[in-house]
Amino acid sequence: MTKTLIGKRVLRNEDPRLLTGQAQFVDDVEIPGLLHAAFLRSDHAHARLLGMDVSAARQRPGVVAVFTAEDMGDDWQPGPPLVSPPPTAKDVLFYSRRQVPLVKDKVRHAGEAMAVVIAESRYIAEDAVEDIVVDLEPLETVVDLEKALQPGSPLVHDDLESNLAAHLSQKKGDYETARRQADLVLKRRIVIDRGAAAAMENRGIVADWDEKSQHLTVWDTTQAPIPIRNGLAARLGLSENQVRVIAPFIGGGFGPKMMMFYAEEMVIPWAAMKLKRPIKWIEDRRENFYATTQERGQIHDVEIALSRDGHILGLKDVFLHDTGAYDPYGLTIPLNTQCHAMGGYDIKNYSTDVSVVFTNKTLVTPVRGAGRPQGIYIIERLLDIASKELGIDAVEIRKRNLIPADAFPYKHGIIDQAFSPLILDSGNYWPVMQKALEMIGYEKFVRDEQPRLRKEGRHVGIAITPFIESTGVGPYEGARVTVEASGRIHVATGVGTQGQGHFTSFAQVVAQQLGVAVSDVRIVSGDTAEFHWGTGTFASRGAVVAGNAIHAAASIVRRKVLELASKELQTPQDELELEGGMVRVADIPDKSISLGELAARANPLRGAVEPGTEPGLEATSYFGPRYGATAFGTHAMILEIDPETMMIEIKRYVTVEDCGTVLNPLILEGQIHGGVSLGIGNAYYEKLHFDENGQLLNASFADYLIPSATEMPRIEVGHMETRSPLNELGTKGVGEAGTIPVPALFAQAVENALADRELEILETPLSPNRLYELWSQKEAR
Amino acid sequence: MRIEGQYTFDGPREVLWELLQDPKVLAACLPGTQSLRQVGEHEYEGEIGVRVGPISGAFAGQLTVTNEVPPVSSTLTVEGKGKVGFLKGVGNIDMTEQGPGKTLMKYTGEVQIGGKVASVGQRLFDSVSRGMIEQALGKLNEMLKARVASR
Amino acid sequence: MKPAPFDYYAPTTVEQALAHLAEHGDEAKVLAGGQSLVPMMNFRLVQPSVLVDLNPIPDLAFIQPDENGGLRIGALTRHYQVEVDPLVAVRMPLLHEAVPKIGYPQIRRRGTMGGSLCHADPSAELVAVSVALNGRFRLRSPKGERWIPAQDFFIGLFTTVLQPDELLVEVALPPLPARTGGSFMEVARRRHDFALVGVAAVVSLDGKGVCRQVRMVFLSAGDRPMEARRAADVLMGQAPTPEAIRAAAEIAASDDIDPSSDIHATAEFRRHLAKVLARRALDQACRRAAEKK
Amino acid sequence: MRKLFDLALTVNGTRHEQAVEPRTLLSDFLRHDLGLTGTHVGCEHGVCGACTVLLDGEPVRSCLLFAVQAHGHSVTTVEGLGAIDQLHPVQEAFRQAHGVQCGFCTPGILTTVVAFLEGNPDPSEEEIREALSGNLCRCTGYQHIVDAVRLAAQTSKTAHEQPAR
Repeated sequence: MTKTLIGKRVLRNEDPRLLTGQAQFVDDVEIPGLLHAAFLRSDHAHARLLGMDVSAARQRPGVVAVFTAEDMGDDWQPGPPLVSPPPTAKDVLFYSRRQVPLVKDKVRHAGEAMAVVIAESRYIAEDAVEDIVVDLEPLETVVDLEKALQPGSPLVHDDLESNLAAHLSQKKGDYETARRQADLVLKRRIVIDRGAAAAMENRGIVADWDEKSQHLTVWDTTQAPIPIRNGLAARLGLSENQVRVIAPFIGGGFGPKMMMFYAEEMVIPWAAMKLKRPIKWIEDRRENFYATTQERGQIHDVEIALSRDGHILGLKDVFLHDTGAYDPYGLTIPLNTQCHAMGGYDIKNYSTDVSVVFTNKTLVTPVRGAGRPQGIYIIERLLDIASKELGIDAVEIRKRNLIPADAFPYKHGIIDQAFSPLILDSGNYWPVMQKALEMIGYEKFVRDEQPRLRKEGRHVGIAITPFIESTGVGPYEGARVTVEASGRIHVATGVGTQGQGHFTSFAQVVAQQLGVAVSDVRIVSGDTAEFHWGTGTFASRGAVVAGNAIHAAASIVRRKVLELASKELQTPQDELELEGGMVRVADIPDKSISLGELAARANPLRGAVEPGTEPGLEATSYFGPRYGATAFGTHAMILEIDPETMMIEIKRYVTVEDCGTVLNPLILEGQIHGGVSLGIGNAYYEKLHFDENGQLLNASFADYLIPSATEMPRIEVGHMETRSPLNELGTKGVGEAGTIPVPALFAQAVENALADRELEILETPLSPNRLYELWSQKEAR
Repeated sequence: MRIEGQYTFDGPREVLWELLQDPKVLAACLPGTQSLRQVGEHEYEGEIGVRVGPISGAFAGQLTVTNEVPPVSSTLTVEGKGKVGFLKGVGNIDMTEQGPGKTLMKYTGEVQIGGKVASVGQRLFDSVSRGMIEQALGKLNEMLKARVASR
Repeated sequence: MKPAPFDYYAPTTVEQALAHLAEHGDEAKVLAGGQSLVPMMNFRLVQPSVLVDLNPIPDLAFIQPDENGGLRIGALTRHYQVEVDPLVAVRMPLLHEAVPKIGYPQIRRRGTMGGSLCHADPSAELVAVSVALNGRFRLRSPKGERWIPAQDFFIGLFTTVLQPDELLVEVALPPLPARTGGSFMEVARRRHDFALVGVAAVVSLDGKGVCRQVRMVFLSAGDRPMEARRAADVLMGQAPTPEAIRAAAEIAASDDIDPSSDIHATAEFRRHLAKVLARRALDQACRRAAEKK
Repeated sequence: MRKLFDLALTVNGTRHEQAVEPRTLLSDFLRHDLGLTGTHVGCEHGVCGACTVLLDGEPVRSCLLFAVQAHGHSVTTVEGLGAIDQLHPVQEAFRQAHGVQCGFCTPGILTTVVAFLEGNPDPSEEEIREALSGNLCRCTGYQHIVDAVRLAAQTSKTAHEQPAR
């Protein structure tokens, strides 16, 4: 094998285009005769649609068409169920109600699309939207999760008996017995609120129907071009081969761009075929706050049973999960929460029960973290309270409960988001936590610095939070690797890319096998014309699932290269090496042949290719993991609070990740930094404020607070490597790892900093105002 | 959003009550309202023009007066919708005499704002609604004083 | 998010600008830096049918020393120019301290002093600072011109005494007495967000270290810049002892402001912050004043 | 439709003359009329900074400017900084330090940084973060961007580079 490229800080292939404004994003697509769309969206969160007068809009100069639900006729169909309920789980209740292209009977969340205007320009389209007169009869709204389930609550879906969207219980061991044996039982209510993914690029879609070739091309800001292609073909009565979906450069995904089908994804291609004109719709930032999915809202009533020495005997969690107005994404998020509420701890008795609730709010689907931060938040909060109650150091109580290295693979006996048994494939947890402790100087800080600073009247706090991340779930991804006559390598895969550097990390995997320069490997992802099969980029699975498919395909191509080269060079394969784009005989430098030459010979114009062999140096391969690979990590933080203003400054931030084999540490660090920044947003800055009428009160970047460069601390990243036995490369996902533990970590640090006030924080996100309230309430008591 | 407050008028309660029965008076008090058409016994319609500095929205408005207990209390419901969104306000007013020629009005209510203004203008609601109420009651007091003077 | 249609005028003299305003009256909006107006137009919360763009007028952007030691600043002077101007740093340290807290760097490159003042956002740094520094505004209209003291200029939320046919052309900041110190402080969620509460304090001491002039103005604490007169009275004629300052801060927070609640802070929290900031700002202003010989 | 305005301006050194509707935002004019799609639009209310361009060398939000306001002025977009085969030193630094992930916010950050380093060739980390505070990035947590700006400052110092304009 040639010198290893895996694990090198290779610069990214995609950067020159991105840095010079030459990379194509969806809004960059220009087509002659392109029309522009704007949607009329509901001001009300819950209202009956009595009528709409679009005549004035239709008459406005420059307007080509205005469509309502009625105009779609039989083509009006709700979106497909994205993820069906788990077949393997017992007595699971699930009521599937999917989002609609345009409101027909009633509006179920503010900002739901009611009509679309197609015009010569976006400006004119927006003028025309203001011309439309809508007759809405406002209805009582469903916003609060608990009220939503009370009898007599207004219904989001009139045909259901209640707002219960799903119910699922899972059990491991016997919690009740464990509880009876416990020395300490803690019961708390923990409330987690909603945030937005807020990718810098809003969603967008361009649809171009070519009447002559009967072919539809769609550029879409999606994380899943292939399922979109398949779904569009089915919806529009076309063959999958008549539809090409391209997910070009995407300005950040973070989950919501995995959601299928958004109303606009259903309407725009349909309208393009109807009008036989290309149409572009680009979501604006305000729309993004209503029309793009969100996540995190849950209320947990959770109970933990411990022994005097701090061992967790059992955990019981009963929680509500807000799915918004529809539930196309099934139980993915609550399942993740259930699987992560045990953290990386050896918990023998566990009972978890979720009720998923419909509300008059924007749809909920995974946002970077996807239910995991909630799970980690509750277990870590409980352990912090327990450590105080039992007088056991916060680190020590965690150490005592971590799953020991010899216990892997560790079977939890409940099912995960992919409906396969939750098995933690591999890990070595304590050393990871230890490294984080060393990096942040935990002992010294607690022993010397903190007491000294507290004497000075300063409020500094430290926190440390271990966590797991289930990653790299199935079903599968595939890839095709081709050696071209130029000697360059072409790789096609189905997953889209949203900034993860796939064009580089995947290229490294291929270059490693074929002994070429990373820059000579061209990755094409997210174009259904290049690769037919696949699902998408989600659940931190790109590097794991697609990465290993590419690795497998590249290995086959390597074998083909060696077979052919050994013939051409009349040398046994084991004497050949692949280096610098050449196949060489180990110790005879001039006895060599280039990959390009071999590729040409493998695809002759004359002569015969031996029966049973394939032309070219190409292979297609697929990879589907038996179950997800579980990564582990630990974050640590030191922060200071101004106890008068409740303003917070993060002084130190440390992460140690064990995500198996590291393909490219540069890219890995970038993923972690970004994850942490979203996590810090979730912990302290980012909250979607819905009022009691389902009105979103902060649908702008002026009021929805994303951390900026002045809020973010420097992040020190450490690595450990425990290869996953589940795949050749030994990789585990890391895309969401940075986000998952942060709210828990932050709450722990705040409590520690305000130790003198003995706050107990049972919610996230926090804010200066909220901390002041919590403190005032405590004072009042 | 909850609103609560009180205002002392310079006039007797009966006269104040009398004024509140007059759509012209109500129109004059509602900021930016030119006129109100009476559409039912206690129902009025008109254009309410809310203006906050550069931000101005025309709302097709409706005013309903219910559970009247002359000359003590009643419930005013204002509803309006326009391009920038919608607003709905329900307010209970309760008037007690405060010695000769003084009337104390206590008001409590809910203001609901929706649509564009709600989604990007939230930081202004509180002061805007308080400002508008102050403005309306101030105007009403002016007219009350005028009416008293004209007697 | 695209603005509604409007007619655009780009006058190159104040006279032309005034003529356009006279012609279109209420229908017209003046476009200066546009950093507050254009977002509202993009949201279509504001839909003027006419925009009169002042940017092509050359002689509205200037920072000039005033023979008596004050400053004259043209309405179209960009925040960034004020931020980096050495004269401002020397003569109006409070202004120098406040300006970097306005918006983001790119906003300060474009936003103007006159625009910010006329927008009259009670959360705006310059609005509070102009009152704290006893600024006077020169307004021009076809009828002529008038000078208005800053504290009389702001009459409500986004509302000033400016008439539809009037333009703010210049701000005059009078010289500060000897032994005067200032302090500008604010608390914001992210460094450049609207302040939850902010305060601009100016204190002048006499030879004995007694407060002879105290001006403290809050931002985000009411529907306009809130001048803490009662608090000032507490300190006037007093030596600024910690107790006196604490007492003044208490009064300011309880009696001098009228904050409202929003999703970022309740009125109660704003009062609390106002008390904290008032104490800190007065303390710093007094120390700075005392340092001046 | 309102009266069109005869706009004449220079973009990346090239003069353009075109009649535009007064309400056309500069960001839309650059992207859709001139096809310079490197300038990205992330919020259209002046917060995210993705649309930052240089107007006569000053970093400004192109979503808060009407194209007509650039009349007689000169605009520099990301396309005017460097080319794929000849990156501007700041662009090169961003590549070296992995200051870009999805790349959507990047053009606005590059234009901001180019202007910033001209005024402050040797900034501290605090100054760099302050200078970046008007540009939101959701991918990087800013750390590699800050490192990239540092690196750019160093390389410019050593190579006595003047950032292009």
